[in-house]
Amino acid sequence: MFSKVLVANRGEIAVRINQTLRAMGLAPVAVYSEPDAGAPHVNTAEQSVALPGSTAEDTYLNIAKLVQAARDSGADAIHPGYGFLSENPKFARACQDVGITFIGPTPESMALLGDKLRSKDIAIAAGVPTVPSAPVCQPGDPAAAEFAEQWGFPLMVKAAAGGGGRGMRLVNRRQDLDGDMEQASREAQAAFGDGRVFLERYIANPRHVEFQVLADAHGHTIHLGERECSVQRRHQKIIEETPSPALTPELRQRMGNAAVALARQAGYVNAGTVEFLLDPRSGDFYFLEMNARLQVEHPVTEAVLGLDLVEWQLRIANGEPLTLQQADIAPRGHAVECRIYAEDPYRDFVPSTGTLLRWRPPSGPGLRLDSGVGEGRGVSIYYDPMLAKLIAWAHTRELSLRRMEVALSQFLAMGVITNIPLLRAVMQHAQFRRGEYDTGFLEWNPAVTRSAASDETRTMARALAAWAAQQPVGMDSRFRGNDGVFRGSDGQESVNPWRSAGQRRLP
Amino acid sequence: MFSKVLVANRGEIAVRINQTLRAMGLAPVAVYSEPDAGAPHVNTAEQSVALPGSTAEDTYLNIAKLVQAARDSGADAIHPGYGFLSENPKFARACQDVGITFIGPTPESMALLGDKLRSKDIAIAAGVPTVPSAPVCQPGDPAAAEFAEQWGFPLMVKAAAGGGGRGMRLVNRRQDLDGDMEQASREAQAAFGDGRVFLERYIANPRHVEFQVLADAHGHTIHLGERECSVQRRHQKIIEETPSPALTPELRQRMGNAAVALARQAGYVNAGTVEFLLDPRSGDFYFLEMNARLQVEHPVTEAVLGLDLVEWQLRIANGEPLTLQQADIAPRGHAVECRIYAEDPYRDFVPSTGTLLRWRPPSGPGLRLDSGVGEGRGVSIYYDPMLAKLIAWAHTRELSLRRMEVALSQFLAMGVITNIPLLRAVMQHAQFRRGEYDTGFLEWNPAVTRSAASDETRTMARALAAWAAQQPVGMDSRFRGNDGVFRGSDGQESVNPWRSAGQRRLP
Amino acid sequence: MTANQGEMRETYPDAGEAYRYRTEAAEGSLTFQLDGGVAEGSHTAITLDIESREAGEGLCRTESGRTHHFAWAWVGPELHLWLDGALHVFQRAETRRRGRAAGAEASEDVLAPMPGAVLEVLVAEGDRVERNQTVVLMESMKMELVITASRSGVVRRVAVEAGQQVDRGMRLLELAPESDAAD
Amino acid sequence: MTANQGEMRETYPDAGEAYRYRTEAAEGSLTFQLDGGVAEGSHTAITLDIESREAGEGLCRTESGRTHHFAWAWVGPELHLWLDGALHVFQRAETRRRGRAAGAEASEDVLAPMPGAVLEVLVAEGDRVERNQTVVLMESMKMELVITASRSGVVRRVAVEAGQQVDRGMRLLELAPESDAAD
Repeated sequence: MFSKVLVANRGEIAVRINQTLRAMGLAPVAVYSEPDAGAPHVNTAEQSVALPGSTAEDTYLNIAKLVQAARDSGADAIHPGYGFLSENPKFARACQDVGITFIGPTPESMALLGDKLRSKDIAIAAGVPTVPSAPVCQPGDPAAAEFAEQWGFPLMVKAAAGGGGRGMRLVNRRQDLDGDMEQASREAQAAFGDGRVFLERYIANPRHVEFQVLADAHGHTIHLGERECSVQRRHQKIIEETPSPALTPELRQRMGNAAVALARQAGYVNAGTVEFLLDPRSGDFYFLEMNARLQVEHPVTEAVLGLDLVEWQLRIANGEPLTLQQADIAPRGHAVECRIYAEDPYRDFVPSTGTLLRWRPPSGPGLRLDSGVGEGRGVSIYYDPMLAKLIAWAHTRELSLRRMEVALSQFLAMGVITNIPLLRAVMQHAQFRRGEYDTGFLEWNPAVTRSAASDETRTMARALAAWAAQQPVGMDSRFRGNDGVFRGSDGQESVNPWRSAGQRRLP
Repeated sequence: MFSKVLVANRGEIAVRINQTLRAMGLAPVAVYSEPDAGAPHVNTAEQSVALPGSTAEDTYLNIAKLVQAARDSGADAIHPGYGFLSENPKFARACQDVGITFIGPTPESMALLGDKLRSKDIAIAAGVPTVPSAPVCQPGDPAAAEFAEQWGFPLMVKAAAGGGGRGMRLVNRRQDLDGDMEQASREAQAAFGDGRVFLERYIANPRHVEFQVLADAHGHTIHLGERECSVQRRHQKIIEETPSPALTPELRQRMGNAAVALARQAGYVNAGTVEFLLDPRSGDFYFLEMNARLQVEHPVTEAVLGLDLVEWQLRIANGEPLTLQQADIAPRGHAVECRIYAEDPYRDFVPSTGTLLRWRPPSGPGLRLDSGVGEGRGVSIYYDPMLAKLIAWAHTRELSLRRMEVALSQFLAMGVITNIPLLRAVMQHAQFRRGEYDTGFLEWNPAVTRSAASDETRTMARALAAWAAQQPVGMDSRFRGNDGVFRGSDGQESVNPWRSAGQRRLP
Repeated sequence: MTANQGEMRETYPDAGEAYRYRTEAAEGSLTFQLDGGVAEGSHTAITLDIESREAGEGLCRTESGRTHHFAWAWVGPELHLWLDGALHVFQRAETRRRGRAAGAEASEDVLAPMPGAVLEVLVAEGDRVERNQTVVLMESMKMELVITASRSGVVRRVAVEAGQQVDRGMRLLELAPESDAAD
Repeated sequence: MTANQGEMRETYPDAGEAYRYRTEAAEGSLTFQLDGGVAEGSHTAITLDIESREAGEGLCRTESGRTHHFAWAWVGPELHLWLDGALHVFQRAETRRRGRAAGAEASEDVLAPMPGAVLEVLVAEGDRVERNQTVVLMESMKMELVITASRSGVVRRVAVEAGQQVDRGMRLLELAPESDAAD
């Protein structure tokens, strides 16, 4: 096994990887940008390397700096987490070149699966259903018109090198086809340096169901069941659960087999996720893409299976055989994950920055928190606004949703605006509770993105605000001796300019 | 099902019961003493009733006040937690008398099992091995001398009404027998109002292994596997784990069957725990006592079985049948629990009081925290000094112990002295890691109760203390706007008497 | 018994009109009463028991016994109140009015509506701009933001440049006061 | 480069002798050097990078790159330092000496060694007590504590009564100064 692993990431996923590394007796090495000095992902590492700079480009996306940091710190492996360079074949290759193990698939697999068209070819070769599409074509191509003729509108134009919604457009009318293709191509060129686009049939209001796959270097591949990720805002998942309320055992088996067949066909090694669109009406499913990395929502799979996916990533990268058999995969209970974002759910999900004046997450039976922040830390504009993930497990779906809802109502976060009230509203929503939802959930239910405070609650809030506005701005007890006397740094008493904020009852 | 349940307890167990009640859609009602105003167990309830007074006697042990609080708040059931009145038949009967369901066994079962001699008779009737003993006898009784003759010294003198080590004495020499019996009888009279004592064979260095039992009101009784609780200080458990490293599958089955037989013999209903002493050399086990309540260490059982014991307590108290069969009980992985106490592990476990200036528990995969405190709260002299319980789960014992050890090293608690370094030292101890330990573990390994800081760590601590002593005593960011300017309660800028404690690098 | 009164305004989650209120406090209990018809809603009064020992955190109980956990903090002139998992933001009405009055007399700023990076500044100092004219392009969280002028006027100052990271509320441009423009 | 020096004493987990030290700080790096042979141990110097943004919390890195999380807080005159899960308590040596010098001149207190309840006070004001004589019985966490006089003398004041709850360090009795007793 490796002895020291550099985690080329930040935030909750770096903390989470550190936890597993330390539990396995491996030393995690953190890297960090200037705004991340003293961040939880550094505190939980055993060693750390500062990366000069603040932007992602200068730090967590800088291959040369990361490889140098790994060499300087003596790391023999690199875990990329998700996002940043996790699916960048150049990074994986740069690690290989200096003899450092990249915890993930081969650069070749990554390049293959990162190309939407080539990955589609693999799916077809593996006998996995894909969304009908036209090959790469130019605006004005007869192939494009022919495809539109066959499948009708609306249809999708997508970037071959795509991802994250860039270079992707919904074409509603025939007369928009050429213009939309041109625009998508320009966007794709700008984003990926590759302007190739293709057309695809549009699946209206699908559900997003994905299968976790594990494959070792000895040809053994299994799946770990599905995750449903249909509650999304701006094409980004915010709530995930397993098992999916949309699958029958028969459908689960077919989709799982398809995921394994596809991973085998791609020669895939390590942990990966095969994403499908599911048409809940027909029960048809279509291959969407395969993510060649650890997924944000992997903890729900861990919760029902009692596995540590990062541990398996490390073992597989170390050449160990995957000792789990498909028959061993027996999920227990139900798990749901909520992504806690610093963003305003009532203002179009605008990111919020500031200082976390309070950060008191809930805890208790069935709850797991993966957090990348702490009280007193700043939330900057530089990186993704996800602060933490809360995972609730219970033996039934109903109980896991209620556990989550209770925990969200107890999640004390102040200083930035968070999406916690939105997540809570979803947990309480009758459609969601019944499991009847698709990727359009937030659009179908705009009330969820409006504040739902009752008149009584508003009056209570006003009363408490009136009360709080009369309180002295206190000093934190941690700067006060237990006797209530304020002391300067020399331990001597000092004048307290505010009244004590300690024991007090109304006035 | 009930609609409102009063939780007649405080601290972590009350919070934990609140969590389950709310997840089940039942309204928890908290009670609280004066020092507990605003405590987490009140914050997490939906309704609350203040109990005038500070001492346990005036509040959480006051049957009349508790029953009145339940009636006033409209609660239809009471959950007693553990400790306080949880095994007091009078309390259970007082609830019954006013038509409030007591979540636990009948008063009759409690009275029966609370009597050490009667519970021993039940064990014998159920065919469960017990420690050989003499019947209740007076100092100077021929029966006492005869028993001593038969079994030799050392032997134990115990109070019939006993518990918690009171009225219990180890008799080392024949000439001490009468004196020790007299002293134990006096103690027992003072503590329980019942001076009856008896003699028992002394089992040297046993392991403490207990079985969780569930029984419904329809005659169906099962066990949920064992917990090993051999790491104790002053006869109080501090670390518990399941499965026990001391049990073979065969022994587990025999002990589990014995636990179920005993519970059946006692006509026991609800969740209970049958405690055994296990002689690790001979493999013999002996019934110790049955605890007629939820146990502090129940979360390790929940972790490996994926059950919620409080949920089952409620269902059983509601008359529902226990739908689990013995064959369903299939533990997965390994779980360990550490009790976090406000006490000094290096000074004879003296309790520590003060204000929790920092309380930043670790979180992440496989971790559960049941906490009854929060940052800024006081830890008073009035109640038990247990602050929280940390539970680590993993698929192997080795990994769960390492997860626990890592989490303990990240557990930031300041303001009171805690036993966290001791717990960490046990997790690192080779004997404990091998699973070779008994109730004498701390006595055999006094080094664990001494600070183990290396010279390098001490020098680092000194350097950081020198650095910290030069820092200004800062003001907490929560009283500062995000622009770094201090403001008074009217939102206007005010003079900051200390330099900002915000962004700063070494001078 | 301590009586008090004030005027506040909610700014989050829903921005509301200013309202006046009166409070009476005695023996751990607070009675709050909306004073004047400025605030909507059917509940205009409430009585709460309030307990608070930690700085910035407390618990209140309604007359029916229901218990609510709350916390508060000042963020600049804003009073952030957390109640049962949701955030409510208030300002003293005076504060807000003062800010406004000052703004009307001085030049007008074009502010960043969210944190992000400036992609392009489309105007220069001294340029005349029309209402709704695009003046700055920003990128934030993979979205492009088009910042337009809220009124016609003359650009007095450009405060940012392309590539710069900006926080929410940061000034991008300054428009000369109306009076200047009119001159 | 900023140079500094001081004198401290560890009081927890192991109470140690006072030691003098020098520090030099520059560019985020601190060099610490024990100054004089008063402190035991083979490591007498260390250089650390220190980063601290939150009040009372930070991270340090040794020259080998190892990273350590730390936090600190003043608890009365004690500096509590949390380092990788363990607590270390320090006092400025001056503080401690001052306290001691003052104590020696005044009367001597018998203090509660831990929090708990007073069971019985076995002496009265004016009583003459001998060294090691039991003066108070306390109960704490189910244990009985026997409090004895640390020297012979006369009880000047009894500060507690049976049944009273006391905190650690609270005065139980006051013995008259030695000089008084000798008179």
